[in-house]
Amino acid sequence: MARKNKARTTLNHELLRKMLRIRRFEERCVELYSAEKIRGFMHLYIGEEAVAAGVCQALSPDDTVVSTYREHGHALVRGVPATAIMAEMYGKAAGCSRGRGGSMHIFDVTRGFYGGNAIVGGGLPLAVGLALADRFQGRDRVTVCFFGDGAMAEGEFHECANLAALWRLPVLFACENNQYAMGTALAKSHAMTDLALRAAGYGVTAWPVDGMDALAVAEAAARATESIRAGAGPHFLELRTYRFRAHSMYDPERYRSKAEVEQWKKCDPIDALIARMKATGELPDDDLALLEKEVAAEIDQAVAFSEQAPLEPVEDLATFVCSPAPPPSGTTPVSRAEAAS
Amino acid sequence: MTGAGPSEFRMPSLGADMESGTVAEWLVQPGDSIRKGDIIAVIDTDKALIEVESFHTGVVDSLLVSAGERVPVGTPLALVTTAPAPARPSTRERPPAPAGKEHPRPAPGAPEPAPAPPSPPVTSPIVRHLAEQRGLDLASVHGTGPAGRVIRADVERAQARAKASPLARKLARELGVDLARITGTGRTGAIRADDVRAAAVRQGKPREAAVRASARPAAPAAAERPAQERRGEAMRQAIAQAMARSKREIPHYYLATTVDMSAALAWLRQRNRDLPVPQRLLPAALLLKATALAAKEVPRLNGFWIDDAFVPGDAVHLGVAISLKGGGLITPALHAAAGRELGDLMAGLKDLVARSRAGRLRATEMTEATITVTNLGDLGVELVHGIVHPPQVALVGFGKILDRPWAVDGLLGVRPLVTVTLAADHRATDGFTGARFLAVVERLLNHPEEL
Amino acid sequence: MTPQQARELIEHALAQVAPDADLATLPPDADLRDILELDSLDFLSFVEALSDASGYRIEEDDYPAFSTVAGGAGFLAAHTGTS
Amino acid sequence: MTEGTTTYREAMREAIREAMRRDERVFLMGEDVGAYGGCFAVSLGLLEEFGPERVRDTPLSEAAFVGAGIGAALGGMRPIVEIMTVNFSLLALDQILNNAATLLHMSGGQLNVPLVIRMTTGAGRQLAAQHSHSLEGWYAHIPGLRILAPATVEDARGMLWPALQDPDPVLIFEHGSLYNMSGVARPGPVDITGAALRRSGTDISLIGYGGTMGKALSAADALAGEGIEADVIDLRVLRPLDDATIMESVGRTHRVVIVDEGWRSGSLSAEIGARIVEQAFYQLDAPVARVCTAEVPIPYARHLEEAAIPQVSAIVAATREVLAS
Repeated sequence: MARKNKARTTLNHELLRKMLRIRRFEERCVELYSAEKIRGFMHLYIGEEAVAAGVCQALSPDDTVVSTYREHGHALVRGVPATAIMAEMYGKAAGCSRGRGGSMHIFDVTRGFYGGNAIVGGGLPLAVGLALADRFQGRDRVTVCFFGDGAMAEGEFHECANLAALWRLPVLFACENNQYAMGTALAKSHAMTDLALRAAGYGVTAWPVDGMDALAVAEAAARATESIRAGAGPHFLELRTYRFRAHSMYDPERYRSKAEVEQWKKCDPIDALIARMKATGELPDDDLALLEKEVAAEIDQAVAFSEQAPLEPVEDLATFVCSPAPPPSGTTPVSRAEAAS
Repeated sequence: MTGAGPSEFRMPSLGADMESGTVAEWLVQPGDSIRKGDIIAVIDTDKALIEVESFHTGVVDSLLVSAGERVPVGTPLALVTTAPAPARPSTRERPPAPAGKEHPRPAPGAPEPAPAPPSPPVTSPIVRHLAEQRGLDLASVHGTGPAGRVIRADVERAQARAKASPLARKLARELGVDLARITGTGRTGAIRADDVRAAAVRQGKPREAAVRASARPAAPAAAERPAQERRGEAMRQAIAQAMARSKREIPHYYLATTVDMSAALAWLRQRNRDLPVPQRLLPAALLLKATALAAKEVPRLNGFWIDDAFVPGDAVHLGVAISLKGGGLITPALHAAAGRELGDLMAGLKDLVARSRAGRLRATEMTEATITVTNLGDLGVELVHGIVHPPQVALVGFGKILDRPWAVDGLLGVRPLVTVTLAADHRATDGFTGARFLAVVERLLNHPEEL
Repeated sequence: MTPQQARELIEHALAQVAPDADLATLPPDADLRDILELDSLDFLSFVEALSDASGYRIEEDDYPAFSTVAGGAGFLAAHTGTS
Repeated sequence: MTEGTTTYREAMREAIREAMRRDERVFLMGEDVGAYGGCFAVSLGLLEEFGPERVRDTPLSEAAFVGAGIGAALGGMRPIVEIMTVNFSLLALDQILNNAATLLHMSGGQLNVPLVIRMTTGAGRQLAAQHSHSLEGWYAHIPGLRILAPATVEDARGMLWPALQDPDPVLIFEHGSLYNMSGVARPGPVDITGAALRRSGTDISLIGYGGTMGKALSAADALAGEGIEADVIDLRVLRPLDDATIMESVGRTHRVVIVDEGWRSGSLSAEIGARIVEQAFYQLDAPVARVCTAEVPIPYARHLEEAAIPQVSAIVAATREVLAS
């Protein structure tokens, strides 16, 4: 009977599975961080899962993603194996970045996942450049760049919005407006808090979306990517969302009240979707249990894998600083320098 | 007190081929006052037991290498405090005495809070005393002890270090030159590489000495063989190296002249008759003196060929080839031979030979010859074709003094004759210079009263 | 002195200049300079030691007599009073 | 200009032209590289030949277009990004340091950034404090980058192609005083891994690069008149430094003067001096000397500017000082 249920997959099912994987994965991350298995900065996405799930629902496997330091969710839904992400956070050689990146620098070039950028706004120019390369090479591809509301204050956003619009590049600016740039509320750092409107000022098609509603996000992203593929240039989605947990593991959350968090938790995207699916009969209890079981198994396996995975040998410390292949050498000039004239 | 700092007494290089040596015997103990020139240790090189002298006046502070230990050239063997030697017992007690007890020496009138000033830098009384003794401001000394404490070694290091370039230091180590004995020509008195090379030249050490020595393959394991045998082999190696280099690098020319020794021998016989037996002169003394004076008169043959240039010797130090009873040959120097009385020279020769054979030569004698004399006459040899000892440029050979038919004023007579030969480096001089030299030797031997 | 006393003096002096030599087996008529490899300095030392020990000043002109042990012993015995 | 010779500017232009002809993936991007012909006229005429897609004018947004260059390199292109002058590169420092130099390592070897960034550097043209920096030494501090400083027409002509073949980011620093210099530039790549000995001597090693090379050689000429023969090393590659060539020279001369248009404190010359001490301490017969730019923002007035930056006379004086010390 379970088999039969599993086969009945709808868009809602896919979104739910994506969000649950992120949620359960990160919950395990908290546990592992507390057990000192994971170190460094770790930023959790819990509460914002609808954004990653919805936006990526609109992408084809060829499309590329540039992300931020809060990127576990993006990586998971773009197909980066949970084992590779977890092992990376364990600092193991089997991690997707061979233990050199950690939580903030998840990369998987085979899945078009270009990281994991821990400089606020730093990934935006890369997305523009990737889109430029697609233009040059005639590839029908969309590059999604995730960034937060904080990045909207950086110069790089404004330079990149202008450049992408100027060159009509196939970029989707996915602004995850979770209301806080670390601990600074949006209104405290932006004079004009309507982010979509500001993006529109650069000639970028832009609109706000309820980022706690996975289906709404998916629909908006589908519309935007379709338009981008049609040659309309860059699009901007302001995805209004909220992170339920602290900014990072070191954050005492002095900047917001518990009441505010509780208020937002009432809009939990996963709960909301489950409630809707149950209401429509789309999600029998058995299906949800099965889904949870599958997700737990995937995470258990990732943890087990990471636990036993070997460390990168210290002798290999300096690999991947420069490419192993020496640059092709030409003749060595020995001639006397010409006198400056 | 404004005395100079402590000096390291180092394993000297007693010849170009020496890489290491063994301290055979210490002739001083810590606390002994010594003067510059005092023999303070006996070093066993591969060639001989050599007495080495101190280059400093002061007090032996500590012996760093014990007798029987073999160490590389340049290794500090002892520390000598070169402050004016204070009157004190020759054996210094050195217990970890409580502050102020052992050395009750506050500066006169200085309101120094006794016994231990609490102000930094923190250090022990012994170290404070040492610093005072050497006129060092402790505050200027970098401490390497726990919590930055200034320890004894810091004080010693603070002044033991000459101002020298790294290259100069390396060269000095390789050439066995003591930096403390060199005056630097750098603008602020720094010792530079050329200063070390020049000093090495003064000591008769070729520039490439260290390079050659280190390039030489290691001798076979020698531990179980008698020291005498090892020394003999090592000496053979050293002679082989030096002579092969000479033949390889030095374009020799050879000159010979036969000298009538009748006047010299008659003069000698007369003189010896009037002298006590112990002061009796041998003909060799005359030959050496004549050689020394000739070298002084023709200075182009007295010195060294270094880096494609002739460097004159600062005086005539005659290297005297002395065969050792057990085989082998060394050529220690008779210092400043040109200026010495015949009797003094004779005594010097006897002393040198005796000490050579007893293995008790001094470092400077092993290294400072400016021209070499070899006299094989005792063995009946008539003519010596020598090989110049690099970096010297001339070697004078004497054969046996033999009665031979000799034409004098058109008449044949029997005269005692000696054949004097000169082997010389054609890079430094030409035959003309060599001929002048031999002519001077002949003239002097014909007028022994001038000797 | 007797030739025997002179001989002992000579052997004693030789022992100083050639400490390694086995003087007991030395033939009395062997050339000392050859067999003991004495050079002129050694010989001078030998003469010095002998002059000192015997109280007789050996002149250079006397040296030929001292080329052998026997010759030297005879010379000294002849030139010193027999007591 | 005589027959067969060309200028540094033309050599650089020819190198870009050749690269764009040989490889479709190569494009030039920067402020006013197109219609204007480049701030220093390096790209003059290239727009006409290759069109606005491949000779791409950008808005004044260094972070965006340098970062876009990095992204395009990730996307399979071989971009040449021109930054007008080194001072403007600071606006893109985030992209150069945090992305170009780190992506390969941070991704565990997944992401190569085959990007070339060219920029003008140096003082000497009365451009005052904001257009006269020599910050190549800063960039040479960063692992993951290759830093080139062509000092000759030949290097201006030959370094670009091998730089584009390098799978990692390469920064080329062109000293502004060199563009009009003429010389012979044979076509074909040159080595971009090592230093070059521009003159051979026995008494002193003069080490310089880029804009100081001509001065070092002039100083060597002047010193030769005094009987002092200088080894003159053109570093060419500021990262990774060619230690071997430096140490070989120091091993022969035992004395060093480093000429660096950067400010003395924390400069490339300091790094070289430290390496000499680390690797050739016992070859030194005198302290390592440096001729650097005075620690002032570069002033406008000619006499002040001249006083601020390394000059031939200062190199000669420093050499004499080293030989005397």
